[in-house]
Amino acid sequence: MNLSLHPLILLLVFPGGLFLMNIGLLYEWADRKLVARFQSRVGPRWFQPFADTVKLLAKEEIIPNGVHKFMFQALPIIALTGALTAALYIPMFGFEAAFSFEGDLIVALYMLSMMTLSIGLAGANTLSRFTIIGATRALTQMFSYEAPFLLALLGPAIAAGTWNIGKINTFTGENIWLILAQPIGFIIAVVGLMGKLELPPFDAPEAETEIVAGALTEYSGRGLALFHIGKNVELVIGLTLVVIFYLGGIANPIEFILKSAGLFLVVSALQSMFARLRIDQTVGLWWRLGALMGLLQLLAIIFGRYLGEILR
Amino acid sequence: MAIGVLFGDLVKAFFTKPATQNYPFTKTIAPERLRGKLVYDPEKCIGCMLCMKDCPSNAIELLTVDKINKRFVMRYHPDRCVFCAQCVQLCRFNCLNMSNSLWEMASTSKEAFEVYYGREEDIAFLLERAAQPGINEPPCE
Amino acid sequence: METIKFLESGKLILEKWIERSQTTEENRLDIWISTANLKPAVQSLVEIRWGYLITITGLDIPPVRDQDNNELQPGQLEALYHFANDADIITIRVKVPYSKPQIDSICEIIPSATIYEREVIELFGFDLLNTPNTEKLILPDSWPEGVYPLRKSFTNLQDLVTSNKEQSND
Amino acid sequence: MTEAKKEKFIVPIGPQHPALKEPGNFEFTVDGEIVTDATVRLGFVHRGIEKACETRNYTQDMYLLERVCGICSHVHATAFVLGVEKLAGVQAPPRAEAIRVLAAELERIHSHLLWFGVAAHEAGFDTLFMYTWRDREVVMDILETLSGSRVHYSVNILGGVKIDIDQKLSDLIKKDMDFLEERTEHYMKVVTTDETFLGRTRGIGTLSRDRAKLLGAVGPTARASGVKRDVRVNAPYSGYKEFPVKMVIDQTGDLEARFVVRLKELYESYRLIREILEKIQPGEISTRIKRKIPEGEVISRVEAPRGELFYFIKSNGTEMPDRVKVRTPSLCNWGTITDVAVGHKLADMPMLLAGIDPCFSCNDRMVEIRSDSQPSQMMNWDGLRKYGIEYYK
Repeated sequence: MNLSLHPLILLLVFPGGLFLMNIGLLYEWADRKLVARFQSRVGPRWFQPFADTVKLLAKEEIIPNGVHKFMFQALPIIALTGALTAALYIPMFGFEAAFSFEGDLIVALYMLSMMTLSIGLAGANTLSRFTIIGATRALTQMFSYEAPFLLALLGPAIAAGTWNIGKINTFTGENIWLILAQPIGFIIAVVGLMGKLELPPFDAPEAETEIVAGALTEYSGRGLALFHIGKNVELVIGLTLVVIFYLGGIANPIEFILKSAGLFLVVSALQSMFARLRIDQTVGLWWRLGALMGLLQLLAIIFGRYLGEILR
Repeated sequence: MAIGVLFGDLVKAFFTKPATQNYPFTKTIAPERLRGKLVYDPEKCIGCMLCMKDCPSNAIELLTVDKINKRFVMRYHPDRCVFCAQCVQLCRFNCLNMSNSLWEMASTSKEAFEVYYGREEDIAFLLERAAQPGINEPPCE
Repeated sequence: METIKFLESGKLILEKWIERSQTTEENRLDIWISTANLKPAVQSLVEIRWGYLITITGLDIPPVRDQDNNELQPGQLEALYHFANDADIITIRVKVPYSKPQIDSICEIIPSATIYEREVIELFGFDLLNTPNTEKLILPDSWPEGVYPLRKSFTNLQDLVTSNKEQSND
Repeated sequence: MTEAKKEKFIVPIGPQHPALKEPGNFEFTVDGEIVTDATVRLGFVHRGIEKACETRNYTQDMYLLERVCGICSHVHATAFVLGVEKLAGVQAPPRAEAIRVLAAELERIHSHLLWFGVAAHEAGFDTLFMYTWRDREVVMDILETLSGSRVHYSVNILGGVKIDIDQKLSDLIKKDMDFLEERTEHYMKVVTTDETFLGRTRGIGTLSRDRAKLLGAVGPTARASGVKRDVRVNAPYSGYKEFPVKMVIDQTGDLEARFVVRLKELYESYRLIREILEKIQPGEISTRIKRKIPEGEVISRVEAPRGELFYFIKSNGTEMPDRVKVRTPSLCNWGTITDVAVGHKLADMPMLLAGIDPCFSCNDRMVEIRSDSQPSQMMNWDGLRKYGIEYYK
């Protein structure tokens, strides 16, 4: 499918801006509901995240003493725009990406990292102890998760022989699901995504029982709402990326919904199955296991391709 | 050594009814023995005042209308009550009981937390007397 | 059987300091000793590992006055150190007057006693010599000096604050 | 290096903090993630109960003391009642003693399950937390059907108990005990085998036997370190003389051992409850007791879910006690936290705090109001109430 819409609409309404924010909130609801059902609870009703966001947006934004005011207000916006921009390069919902060029995978991933970076800066900006520890942890976690996640996404890219997300989508749609060909890559991608989004059990940077809300402790009102929306958007993008790369791509909206739902079920089950890892455990686990396995996988792929070429 | 020991529970929980409920819409039935709102029967009371004396939270006030004819009015404050049922235990004439009906205590006004028990004419008499200026009924303190 | 054994052994150790002793229940022994002997007595109990310190209880014995408000007996504070060994409890009791409520701290011997010592300092106004920490444990930091809530004379802080103000105004 | 580097970096936990369900203040000095020093500050919920006891009669005191703690309410009342009965020279009938033990053990089950959930939550294991609390509802429902209240059962009266059990209730309880036992076995498996959970508990906060003894630890905290302290076994009281319990001991002393000890104690409680229901004798459930209690002093010790609960009651021959001293078990265990915390990671602190099952049950309704314009002023309850009414007028 190829829709030709005005770039401004692409940017502000669909698939960027409004639509993405709403679908993000819907994803949050789905996440909370699924986790609740796994925990034998009823869970929130569908409009809860919307209501939360509206409430937060309507509330007063308190700027604590001793912060850099401009940074404090700009960081949530940067985080959100980063996430939204990344969405433009990704074929959302079965439609083609709004923009694409050779190598947009790298740009998208870079944009996704803006979020964590902003959270880290936001935490370091305030004077509270909790935020500073949260920021340190968030940045530590970013450094340990970015690499394996990237490696995991590189696998399919190398297999497809392109850095263009749209082309990878077509490639995975035509071939067998890469989850079968590169199971390790899939696991690393999912877990890496959870670590990236600070979902449990990798939520040490915002562990409420230790450091209240981590880097975002001092945020309230609009800033907090924007961060939340940004995170939800990132959840949408992350899941879509994994679906595109490992679950046979998305050719139409139905396929998108079904595959994302299936992946979502796995992610929320993983969220509710483990105890929170300490930051040193998370980092250790990833550098020792994740990165190594990612590299092995990559080597195997390269070797396989090489072998294929020789045979051909 | 294992990982994800809870997996079985997760699957089970996902396919069974949730353990929690949508509270204001669905309610559980209170058990028979629940210690709820205090109920007073003025016909049996002889006015020994033991309930008032031993109440740990001063939730009971027994007001005498006519001591000889044993006519008493009880002013009960559910907001102070700790629902210990000591008064029920103490009362030898069984005129105090705890019902299992009231178990949600929230009200926007203070009136709900001042309950009068007794014969209607006695209550009316007492309230009238309290309304008159000059003669002050013992305050709620 | 064993009860008697433990109590006896405890009594034997503390023998030389006992001023008065009393057994109210079969597994309880109360002994009164002088303030100076408290530390060695506790030391000797700990040395042979006779049980553990349960807590320190403070007691207020208000002054006895006659009709003309003359003090017949000055006000006293009593500290009770409860030690338990299985079912047996030895209580070492020390009495001090209001005017000089000084007791040696036993934190050197039993470090965990600090929390109990801080409690009696705050609530009764004991003066524990050489106790490692005298920061407020329970009461607010701005609690008025010299007001000890668990003494019998304390009734209400509001009254006390107002009466103090009146006094200072005079 | 610089001055700033040398400056202490203190992370306060509390008085209001998501890790603590009740107010308490802990200050951890950290170096990176490693804790180098720890201090405790209590008293945020000091309600002056010891003082208040002196102006109420014994019956009122019993209910007041029951409200020292919302989790272990029954043991407080039991300790007080046993002490008063000893002073008055009254012995509660055997059936009453058995029902007291029954309520105490049911309370232990609910308290341990509650703790288990909270500890799981501190470890970021919310699913386990939800499951344990779901199963805890079973025992809460029993307590509600049995006594009429979920939290303050008020089973005791001076000289006996208020409630009786019949065949129907007894069958219900037995059925539920079977269910809970099965669940506990499952949780035991989770606690001892789940890798992620063990990562947070094994070898963390190890308290050696000698240290535990010296610091005066009590209850499961002490027993997990191999210290044989259990009032139910050492000095059996009330119905425990007739229905003895076995002491559960573990030698390791780390957080995992505390989990294991508490879960094993649950088995012991299930067994004891079944035994009581089987063997309980018919008879009276209360005796009369005089309103005026003879002069004297008494010590009453009871094993609360968290450890040894100590009561010292002094009577002066009137209707009101002269002095009531309460020493709650959590107070003894604070020392172990500040001792053990050093050298651990900040992330372990909530788990360590939860490990002793803290319960902030202390004294006065006193509020300190601080504002920039006015000097700080103290308010008592009446003053505060007036202030509140004025403020919202």
